[in-house]
Amino acid sequence: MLEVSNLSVAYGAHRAVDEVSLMVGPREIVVILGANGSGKTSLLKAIAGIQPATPGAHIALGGRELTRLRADQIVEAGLALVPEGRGIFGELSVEENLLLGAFARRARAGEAANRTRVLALFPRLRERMRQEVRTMSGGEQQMVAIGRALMSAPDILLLDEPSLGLSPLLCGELFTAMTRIADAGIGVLLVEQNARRSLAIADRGYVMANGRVVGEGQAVALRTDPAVQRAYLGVAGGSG
Amino acid sequence: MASITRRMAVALLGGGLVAAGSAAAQDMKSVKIGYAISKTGPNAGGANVTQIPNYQLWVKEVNDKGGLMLSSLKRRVPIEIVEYDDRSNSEEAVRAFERLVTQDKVDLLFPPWGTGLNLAVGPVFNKYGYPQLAFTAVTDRAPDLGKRWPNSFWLLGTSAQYVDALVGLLTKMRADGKINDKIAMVSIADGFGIDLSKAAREGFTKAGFKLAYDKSYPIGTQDMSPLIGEAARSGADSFVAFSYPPDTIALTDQAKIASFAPKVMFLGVGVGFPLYPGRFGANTEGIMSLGGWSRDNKATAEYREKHKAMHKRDPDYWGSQVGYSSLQMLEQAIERVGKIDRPAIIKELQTGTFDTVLGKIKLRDNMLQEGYWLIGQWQDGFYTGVAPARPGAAPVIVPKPAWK
Amino acid sequence: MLTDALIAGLTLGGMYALLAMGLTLQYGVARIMNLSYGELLVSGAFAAHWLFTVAGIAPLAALLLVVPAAFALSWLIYRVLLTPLVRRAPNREALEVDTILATFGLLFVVQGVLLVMFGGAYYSYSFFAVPVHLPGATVAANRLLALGFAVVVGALLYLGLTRTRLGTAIRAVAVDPVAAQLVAIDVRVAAAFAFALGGGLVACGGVLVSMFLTFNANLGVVFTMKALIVVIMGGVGNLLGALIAGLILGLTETFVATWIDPGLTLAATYAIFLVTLLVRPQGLFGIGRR
Amino acid sequence: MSSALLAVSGLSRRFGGLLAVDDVGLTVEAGQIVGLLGPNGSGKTTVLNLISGALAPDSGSVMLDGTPITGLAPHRIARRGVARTFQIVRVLRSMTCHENVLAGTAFGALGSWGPAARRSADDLLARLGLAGRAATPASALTYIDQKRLELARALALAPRLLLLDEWLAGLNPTELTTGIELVRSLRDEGLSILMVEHVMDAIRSLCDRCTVMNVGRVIADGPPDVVLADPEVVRAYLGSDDA
Amino acid sequence: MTPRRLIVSAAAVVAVGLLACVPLVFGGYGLSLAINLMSYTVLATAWALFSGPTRYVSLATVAFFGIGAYTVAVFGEVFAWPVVLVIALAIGVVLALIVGLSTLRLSGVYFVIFTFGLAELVRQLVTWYEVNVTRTLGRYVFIDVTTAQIYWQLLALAVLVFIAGILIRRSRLGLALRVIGDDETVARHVGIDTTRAKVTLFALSAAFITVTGAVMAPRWTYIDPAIAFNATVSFQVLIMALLGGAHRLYGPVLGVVPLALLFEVLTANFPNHFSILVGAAFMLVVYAVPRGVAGLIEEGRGSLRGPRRGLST
Repeated sequence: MLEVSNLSVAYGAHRAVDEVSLMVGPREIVVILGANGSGKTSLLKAIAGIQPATPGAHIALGGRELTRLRADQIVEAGLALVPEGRGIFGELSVEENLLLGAFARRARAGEAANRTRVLALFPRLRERMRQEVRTMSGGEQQMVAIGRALMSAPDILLLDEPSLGLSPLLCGELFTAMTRIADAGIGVLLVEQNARRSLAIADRGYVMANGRVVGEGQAVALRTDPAVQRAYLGVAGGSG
Repeated sequence: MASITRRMAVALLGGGLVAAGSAAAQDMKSVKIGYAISKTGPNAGGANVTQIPNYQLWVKEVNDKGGLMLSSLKRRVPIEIVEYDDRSNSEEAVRAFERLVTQDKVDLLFPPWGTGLNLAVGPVFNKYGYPQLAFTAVTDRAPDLGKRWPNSFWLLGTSAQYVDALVGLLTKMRADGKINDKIAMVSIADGFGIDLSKAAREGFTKAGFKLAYDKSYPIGTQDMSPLIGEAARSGADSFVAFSYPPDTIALTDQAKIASFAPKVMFLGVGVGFPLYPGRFGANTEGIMSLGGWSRDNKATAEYREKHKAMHKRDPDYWGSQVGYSSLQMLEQAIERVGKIDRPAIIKELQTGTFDTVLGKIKLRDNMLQEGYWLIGQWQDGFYTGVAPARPGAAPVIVPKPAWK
Repeated sequence: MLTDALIAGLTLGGMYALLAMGLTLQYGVARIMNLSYGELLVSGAFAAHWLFTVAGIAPLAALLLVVPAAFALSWLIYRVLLTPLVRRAPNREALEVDTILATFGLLFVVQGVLLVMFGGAYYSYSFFAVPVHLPGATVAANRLLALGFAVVVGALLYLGLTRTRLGTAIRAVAVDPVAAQLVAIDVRVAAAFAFALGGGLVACGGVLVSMFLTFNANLGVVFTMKALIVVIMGGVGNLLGALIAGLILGLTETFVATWIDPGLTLAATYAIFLVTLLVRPQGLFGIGRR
Repeated sequence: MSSALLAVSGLSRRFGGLLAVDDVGLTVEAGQIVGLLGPNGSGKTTVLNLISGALAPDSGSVMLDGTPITGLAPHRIARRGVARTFQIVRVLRSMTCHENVLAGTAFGALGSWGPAARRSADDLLARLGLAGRAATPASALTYIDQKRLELARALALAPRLLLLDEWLAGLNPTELTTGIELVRSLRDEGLSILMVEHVMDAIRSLCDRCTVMNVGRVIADGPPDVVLADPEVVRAYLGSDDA
Repeated sequence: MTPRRLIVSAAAVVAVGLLACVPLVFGGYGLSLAINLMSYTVLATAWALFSGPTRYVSLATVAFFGIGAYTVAVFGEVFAWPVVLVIALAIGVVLALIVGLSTLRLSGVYFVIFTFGLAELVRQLVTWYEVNVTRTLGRYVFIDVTTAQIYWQLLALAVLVFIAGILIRRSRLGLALRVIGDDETVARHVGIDTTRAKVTLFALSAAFITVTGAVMAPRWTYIDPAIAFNATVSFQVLIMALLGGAHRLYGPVLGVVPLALLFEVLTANFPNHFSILVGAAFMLVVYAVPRGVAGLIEEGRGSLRGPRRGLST
């Protein structure tokens, strides 16, 4: 269970994230909706420790305080981030990326099992183990990124716009995979532009604007909320 | 009264200046001597062996006596030193010497290290009329320079002098049937190596030698094996290298490794450095180079002891004694003049005869013409002079003994 | 004559490779463009000289003292001097410029200390300078030893970096330091370790070359430049690349010296380097960045 | 189709062993919006790079209004009236918004300089909703504003053909609506547009025609509703449930 | 002309007038120091003319400087002085064009090392030519140019380099270079002929550097490749320009003056610890003045537009 309270991120005088509180339980998929520049990415980065939060924030994972920890210690504590742009090691092979995913000491014991699980989730990685990641397509890279994060045996997985730039086909596969990840007992915190699809798989959601949480609720409720519909689900509602 | 001649005016002015000068001289507390030298940069290696230790030794000795005896003051005046680092850079050197003259107002200057820098600062010495006793510069222009800048003295002479001596030695060995007429020559691609190899090329050819191998190599060459290999394959009995210290050592090393033992092995700067016998010990036997010492010269031996006592290492066998002698000449010239009168000191240096560790010295055309060794050879742990032929010259050992 | 040149070229190239491996770690992994690199090499050479002439410790035994000391010193340099720069740099280019400037300052400091301690004079001693007769050529044992070290150290490091998790982690830091944190790698420690390892390697090179090269306190820059050329030719961060680039340079130098003109050896080195850069700007085995 | 503004035929480009673009042909008629679709890695961005001159083709030809521009340097192609945006937004970060747009005005087809150029740069900023940001450094803009600025810079070249590489990606539905309107208005002014896009809503509502690529080859070409119903396109790209 | 611009122009004219009087007031060492400051001002400003906006860090400074000096060594006693300068200029520009056309597609550290290699290559080739063809290494330059004349020539060069800088900054070329500095790909796609822009600037910058080398040469009497192609010149220019701030035309001067004076004070007072002190001072500068002196001034004025050291993106 991830609990965040009173989290702010400031760039100079500008507050990108303003006293945000949220929580993610095990097996839960939580989506954060919001316009570009509303602070979603900064929020994830701050939780993962690669962006300093202003003093006063509280981030706890399963009761353990993460606030003062370095990014690598946070991974060790059980929280993994798949950052915007994937953050994979393009010049290393798939195999090496997955190997590094299990660099955390917590991940060593269950490494083999995790690996089996990741390859079951993304079977097409199996045939690409020796390939350099940067030569792979965007969708495959996203699989490597998520797979690598899962190798650290996280309790909570943070995903920043995983569907960005993916074709509709791959996008579908990706959202299916997220459901299966949550089913395996991992809490998923997701930032997505594709509100329709993400609300379809999510349990709960938060809505952010100008760095603040301006709304939250069950995914079902958000889907039918007129304000959310207008802002995030679009009026040109047709689908393929 | 309108007819004061120009000469009179000059005389009056001059008198005034002299009067002002001597008033200052009366309360002269020290003789200020300045120099800028390469403490850092590529020249530092040479400057640190041949030049700086001599400056320090001489200044200490003079000051231990109470200073320079200035008869005009009827007392000894101690020497005060101002030193800078020219960082092996011509522009730095020029500015440092300008600073010494116009800011520090030094009474005398010591020269910097090397041919290039001595030439670079030549105009400054000349403009302000300071004697320049260059003893680490070898240039074919030395005779012209002495005329152009009469205040400058070029004590190591010209490359032709060294080459003539070497050719003389080799010609005699060939006549005695000790070596064949092939020579393998390598030279460093720098002023020193090129000047000498150019002169040598002419000299050898004129004397009927064949240059079986003749190449130059750049400064910073770290591997001498191709050079030594080619020289060995050339079939020459004589190997001549106009090299700098690191290459001299590398060449020796490589020759030893490759078991290349030419009958005559002549190498460049560094053979006379104290680290050379330290490194090669008995293997130095028979190796020839520039410079040289007299085994039976007491003054030299004494100088050597003093140098060793002060610096914990030997002086080098080429420039060091010339350098120390030049300082002795300067000392004697000043004391004969009796005051810091630079034109008079220059005049005395040009014409006087001086008693130095090299023996009695008299300069001709601002150059040291005789009285020092051009070619030396390691013989029994001592780097002894073998040419020119003058009293004390040891017979040359040919062939060079095999490597041990 | 061919084998002669070949073997001479290989030993020279081995020395170049040995000199460059530390830098490829420091620049490729720790992202520090270390201009004071050559000074550390010369310090290693002085240390070996001092230990040999004063304390009578043979250079190979000296390695056991000098390399750990250099490792520790480099670690300290990284943590004290370079970490602030790493921390404040907004991107790789800015860090490159800052570290070039800072290590340029460090270069002068180290050189100055060496000058105060040893003066500007040349130093040289003889150790293991015995001829080894190989078929077709004779080489100095100490040079052969340097080649051997280059090959062994290069191979060990290569295996370590590619076959172990720790090594892969170090390479990951080189590829993307931010992402490396996200897989629980303590980037500060990993970078410091790579930098220090580079320092240890260069000191090892210094000890080995001191057996056959004449050196003084001012010689560092020469080695830095040679190492840089090898590193860039081989591809930044690529150990095997450094080994091969070193050997290519060594062979070029001896071949040019033997068959063309010794006066053109350095020109040939630079020409090959420049041509490599023009044809493959990322180096022989580098991966294009940006 | 000699009347086409852009006519690409037989275009191929190889990277090492990989044939990234394989005998691709497509056309953009004057005043049309053409969508270039396909799975990731199918070679769409490479096609844009080959048209804009960022890469030179191994074979094939690119004709702009009847004149070959194949393999010309990018700046020459830009001056002939082809402007582009980038998949990952690229603004000139250390320069102001005004200077960003001025860079387009100064070196584009018109190549104007001086007060007139400065005025037209300001006009373009205003048009894209960045009126008050002229003196703001581009790096201080939000993502969406950077996308706007990038488009303003491209328009400053006074192009005849505009290449948009996922310009609408990453926008939320509201922003998307605005974006679609903007692109439509550009077409209505006579600009021809070739756009690489994954946002199906945009494709349906904007495109006059679509070209779909897979593994470097064109697999379908025609009006959007026809192409998007093509079984091969559905199999390779859309997937069966685009819920 | 706005009043402010008028005042600045008038101040510039007065400053140049005062600087022109330096040789009349100071002799010997003072003039030497002024020459040092002035030559590095021209070199660093010319360096930043190209490297500032494009962010290509060049270490080829001494290649051009040395060529200038060597041209004087070869032709100094053959032709009249202005002719010699023109020859030097021509050689410098031709080399810059060749180098520029072949190398400007390299980026980052690769360009840095390439340019360093270039300087060494030129030096090695000149050496080899002299050794094997002319068979003399080291040439004597006895030209009747007084120190004051050298100073005035440098001052004229400094004025020219500043005028060139101002004109470029206001021109389309100036904008092109800044675009290139930010993002070269974008530059190409907005219609900038990046190669031409870079090569033009590189050649212009090289022209100033070459002529500076030629003007300085008569000060040394004797020139050999080691003297003419002394790599420390390249480093010193780089450091001075970066310390001052290469993103501003006036930036490099702000680095030249304090650093040259610092070197002078240290070398005069601590000849045996010069290296240590210079190195320490240097590192202090890196840590304490991260955006160059020009950056400090901008901070003082409250504007933060310049990038760090004018080189980072």
